Amino acid sequence: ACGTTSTQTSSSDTSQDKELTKITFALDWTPNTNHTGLYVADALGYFEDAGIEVEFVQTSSGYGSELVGVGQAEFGIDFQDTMAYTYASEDPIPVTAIAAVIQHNTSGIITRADSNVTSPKGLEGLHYATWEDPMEQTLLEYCVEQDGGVWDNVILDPVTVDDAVAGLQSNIDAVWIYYAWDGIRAELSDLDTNFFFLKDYCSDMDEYTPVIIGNDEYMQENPEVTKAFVAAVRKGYEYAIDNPDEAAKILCEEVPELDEELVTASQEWLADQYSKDAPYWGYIDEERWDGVYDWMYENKLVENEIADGTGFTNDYNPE
Amino acid sequence: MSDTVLTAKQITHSYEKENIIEDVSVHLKKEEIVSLLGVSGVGKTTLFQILSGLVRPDSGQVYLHEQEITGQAGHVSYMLQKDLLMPYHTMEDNVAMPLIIQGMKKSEARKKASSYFAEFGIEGTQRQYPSQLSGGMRQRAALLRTYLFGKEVALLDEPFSALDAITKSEMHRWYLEVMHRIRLSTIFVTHDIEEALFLSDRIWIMAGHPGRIVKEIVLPKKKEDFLLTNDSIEIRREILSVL
Amino acid sequence: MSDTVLTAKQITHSYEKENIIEDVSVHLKKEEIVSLLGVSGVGKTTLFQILSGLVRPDSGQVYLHEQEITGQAGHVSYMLQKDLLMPYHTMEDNVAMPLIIQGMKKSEARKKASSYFAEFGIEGTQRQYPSQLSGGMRQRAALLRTYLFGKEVALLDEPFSALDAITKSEMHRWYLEVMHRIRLSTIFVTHDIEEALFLSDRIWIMAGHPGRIVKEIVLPKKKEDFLLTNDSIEIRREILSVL
Amino acid sequence: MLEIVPHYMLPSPVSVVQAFIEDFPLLMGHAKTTVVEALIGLAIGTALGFLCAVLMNHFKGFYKAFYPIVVITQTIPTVAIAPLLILWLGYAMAPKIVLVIITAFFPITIGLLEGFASVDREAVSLFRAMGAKPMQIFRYMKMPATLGEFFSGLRISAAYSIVGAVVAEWLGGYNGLGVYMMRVKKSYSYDKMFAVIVLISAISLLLMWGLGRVQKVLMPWEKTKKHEE
Amino acid sequence: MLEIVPHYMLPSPVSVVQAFIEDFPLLMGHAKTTVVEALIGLAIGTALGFLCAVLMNHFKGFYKAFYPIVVITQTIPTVAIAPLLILWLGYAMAPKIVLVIITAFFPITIGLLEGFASVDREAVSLFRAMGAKPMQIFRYMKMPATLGEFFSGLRISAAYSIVGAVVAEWLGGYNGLGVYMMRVKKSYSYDKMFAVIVLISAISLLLMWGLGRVQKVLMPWEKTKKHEE
Ligand SMILES: Nc1ncnc2c1ncn2[C@@H]1O[C@H](COP(=O)(O)OP(=O)(O)OP(=O)(O)O)[C@@H](O)[C@H]1O
Ligand SMILES: Nc1ncnc2c1ncn2[C@@H]1O[C@H](COP(=O)(O)OP(=O)(O)OP(=O)(O)O)[C@@H](O)[C@H]1O
Ligand SMILES: O=C([O-])O
Ligand SMILES: [Mg+2]
Ligand SMILES: [Mg+2]
Repeated sequence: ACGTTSTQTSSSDTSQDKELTKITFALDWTPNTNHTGLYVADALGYFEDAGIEVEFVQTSSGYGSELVGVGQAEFGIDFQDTMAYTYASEDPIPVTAIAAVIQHNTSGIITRADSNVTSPKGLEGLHYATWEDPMEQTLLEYCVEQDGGVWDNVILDPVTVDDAVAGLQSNIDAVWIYYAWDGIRAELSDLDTNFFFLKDYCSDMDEYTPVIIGNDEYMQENPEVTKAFVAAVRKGYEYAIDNPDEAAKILCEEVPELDEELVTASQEWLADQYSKDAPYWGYIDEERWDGVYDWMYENKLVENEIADGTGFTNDYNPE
Repeated sequence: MSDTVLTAKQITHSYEKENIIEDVSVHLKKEEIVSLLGVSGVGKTTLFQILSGLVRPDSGQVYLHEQEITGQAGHVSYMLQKDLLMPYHTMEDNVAMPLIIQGMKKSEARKKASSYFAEFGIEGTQRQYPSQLSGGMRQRAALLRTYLFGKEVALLDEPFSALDAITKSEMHRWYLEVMHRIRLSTIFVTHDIEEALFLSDRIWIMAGHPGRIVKEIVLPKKKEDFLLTNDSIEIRREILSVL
Repeated sequence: MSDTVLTAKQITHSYEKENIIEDVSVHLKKEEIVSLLGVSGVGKTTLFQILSGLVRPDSGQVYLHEQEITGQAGHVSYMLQKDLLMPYHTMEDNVAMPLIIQGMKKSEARKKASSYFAEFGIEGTQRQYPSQLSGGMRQRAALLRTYLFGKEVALLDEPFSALDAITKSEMHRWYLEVMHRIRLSTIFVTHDIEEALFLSDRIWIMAGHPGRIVKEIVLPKKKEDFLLTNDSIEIRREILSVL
Repeated sequence: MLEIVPHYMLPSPVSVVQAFIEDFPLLMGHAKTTVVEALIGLAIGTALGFLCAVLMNHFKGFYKAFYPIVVITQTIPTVAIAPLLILWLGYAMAPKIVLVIITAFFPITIGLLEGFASVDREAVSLFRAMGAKPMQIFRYMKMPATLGEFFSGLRISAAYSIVGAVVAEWLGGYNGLGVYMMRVKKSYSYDKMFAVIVLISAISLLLMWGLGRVQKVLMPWEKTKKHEE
Repeated sequence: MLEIVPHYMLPSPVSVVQAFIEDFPLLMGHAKTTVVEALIGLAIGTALGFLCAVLMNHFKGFYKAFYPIVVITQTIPTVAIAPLLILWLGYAMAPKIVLVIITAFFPITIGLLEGFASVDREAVSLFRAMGAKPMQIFRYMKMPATLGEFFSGLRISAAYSIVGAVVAEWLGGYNGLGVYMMRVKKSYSYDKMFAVIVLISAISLLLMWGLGRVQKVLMPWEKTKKHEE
């Protein structure tokens, strides 16, 4: 069970009389350890200290940009690759990434241990569960071929696998997952599995996923709130980096439906990943960001070229 | 103002391009009872549907006094050939329906309707549903409901056909009494010549295909023992010969 | 083997804890016509439902010859008080239904049913739906359907009530002719004493509350002009006094 | 390798019961949101379905214009309108209620239309002869005659209402059984997942049972029908 | 800031038509899959719903045992059974058809049950008097008397069938309008998204229209009813 123990929730009882700025934050899906910093910032009063009151809203996947774009949420979570489609369109959704939650793409391919897969080439002859996304297939193809394999030898099964551990025990051999959640979960299960990170086979295509986005108009009109918000979030993630166990407890307390064992283990692993190789948490490297979009254009995933510098800013999250 | 309450002028009507009744012109006088005789399928019910305004005739007009009511329902009391009690209303509500429709408060309408149940031999069935009653009881309830329409003209399509001799003559007596008291004018369909002779002032005989009023018989005013007179035997013969 | 075809022994039945008919014992002989008279609501239809096996009586038994059929439907031809023509079948199919039920091929059943339509004055309505017919035509169709049940006993609940004098006497003649030809035995409910006198061999009078058979009248065998004899006037008086 | 249900996806009944007991307060909190959404949606959907059917039955032009629209509302997948609903109505109960309304009104409208169409024409004649206005014919004849079809539509709507609210909650929100369900599913807590499914079914059955009772009360004449066989 | 629909989410009709024309062969290919799934699912669902209703109407015990199960099938969210269905049936049409069946059978069962329950008891008496066996009573009386309710249930099922197949396709699959829809949605192609929604509605309307025709043919007696007013 998750979140039965009690930790301090609010460290701050200052400024009771101050009007708090209300903000809605659209999560990309159900709350998980990608969001820990946000919940920590809320629970430990970092937002309140910054004069902000945040309401987290759980959404179905794929609405991040839309919900933030239309202004139903001021901030939210989306992914660099999916945002490319709107930036490449004639009438882009007015959202911009303002902080990277995790520096590197922590996704990869999980297989049963008895398949003896250690790299993308190993997928040849295996059944891979595809959700039939052009980006997904193109990137995986790229990795397989970079690794010296032949993409056509990978058998594509068009199925959305909600549970990789379950999927690997059916006629599926390989599933694309996020290591921090599904990978850790697989480690906790009885099933022996192998896993490799995709970014290790496409160093020129290490996308930011997930990122925090904001509504352009709102941010322009409220730069101070935005900065204060990002700063509080950053403080929350920094806390999670330093105190993974405590952070896991906080997340579990805020979202009692979650499985504590999974959260704790996931948090332990993610602590080192949030700001790995970056000068500070949330930093977005311009070259890497633009490189991803260039790569997507070259691989015909988007119809129009996306100008350099599109879609992100570090302005609200300065050094 | 004449004493004619209901007038039909040159009514012709067809179903599926076949004329059912043709050129029917009749009038009904105040406090008169006219019976309509005719073989099955000749068009009696069709004529009633036109007189009641439920069906607009292909041609011809219907007048209530001087007011044209062709194709306008709701001006006369009409008892249809089927009892048509609603299975989802209690007997009381079924009978009280015309009062409720006219805007009387439900509780009051029920009370009024209920007060006639004994006279109609259906006392105690107020809270029952129609499916729990016998055929004759249902017919009496339908007659009572028609009475509660409260119009000055009543069209009754075989109102007593499901009743035994005793119940029927009770209903006859009640009807004649009410007729005079409330100055009601009536046309009714019957297959019972005795009933026609006993109740009516005039008899219309409908025959032919398409149906027309082929004969009108005016009966003598006073009817005490009339049914046993030679006159009446003559009339019976006449009716049967026309039919 | 006796010539009794249908026997009811000490039938008692109640609705809602109230006895409707009590201790009714009757028997019907081969080729006999018995009419059942009684005031509205006395329990005639209830008795028929029991005799036909549709309703199982609270107590008592029904036998067809020596076979007990209490509560078993399907052994006798039964014409219910309502015509109950199905609105979703054509007239032809409605009438042919008993033949279809007995397993006759649909086309054959239709042909056979259809061949009687003229005799019943409903020729040409084969492909129409019941809602397009007059009340009397529907009743005749229901009678024809009952005839096509083809059982040796027929129970007819007011079979001629919606018919005019002419049509009625045509149907009477047809019925008597058929009766003798196919050796049918019949009980029928009527409110028309003349009809009872004309058609029946015996008359049962049901009266009281709960209803019982309070009187049985055996009519003289030959009926030519019987209705005009003094005998018959005597019987009429007797019936009315009992009712 | 293929079992009927893989053991790792099929928690034991004991663990489901345990999960239910353990999370009981949490479940009840979420259930309250969902039930409120479902009931409000069902109530408004019923009223709307009723209104649609009455208007469509009464005005031929309205029928022709409205029938396709009514069908189209049922053929647009939720995900397609969800972002717009959230855009217009936010993340609280409103968009979920709207989705339940869209689900609920349709079976009611169709059921009632069929009922109205099959009303006995002769009964209509009788009421017209009484001088009844259309509203009175409706109230005293068409409506009671159609109650059966109405309840059959309402049964269908009611069966969909709770799960409709749950699915709507997946679109986004703060609480509700749908939010709970997604979370425990993502946490791979199959015992809790089963517990919430059982709860959803139980609430739905309760609702259906309640409807049955209401129908019995509103249609007392059905009791008096003799039962065949 | 809040427009009714943000311009970037609302493609112009012209671009929707363009998207439709451009992707026409692709759309037709996907549509074929979806229509086949929907029609097979609807056909089997109808048969199953029919069977359920007949059995439930005929055997009291079956009714009591089956009614809750029938309701429960409607209250389990698709996502909860989807993984199992895919596990058992693979990614081709089978699991989608099963999901359409689950959706389709319910309104039919409920509609028919209501119809059977409201059958005229005296008509049953007449048929029993003729010596009709239960199957004959069913065939010659209950069924035609209940056709109206049957079609009202079938209308509801049909309206759900196409979109039901579309939603089922989101679970995964090689083709079908649901697969197409997810793809264009992911790439924020609102013009294509609208084009496919319009197509889904159009197919559904066509199906409903066809049903109306079939009903007219199967219920010829309805034509002869005199119209009031
Ligand atoms: N289903 C039922 N439930 C309750 N009471 C009933 C039911 N059917 C008949 N009765 C009652 O039984 C009594 C006899 O009814 P029945 O129909 O047998 O009369 P009947 O002699 O045929 O009358 P009629 O000449 O009017 O047709 C009536 O008082 C009626 O109210
Ligand atoms: N709705 C209809 N559609 C087609 N034909 C009809 C319709 N209603 C009545 N008819 C036909 O009109 C003719 C006259 O019918 P109507 O009901 O007026 O006869 P009736 O004189 O009342 O007979 P009965 O004494 O049998 O009640 C019949 O031939 C009947 O078939
Ligand atoms: O796009 C990914 O979900 O990795
Ligand atoms: Mg008539
Ligand atoms: Mg009777």
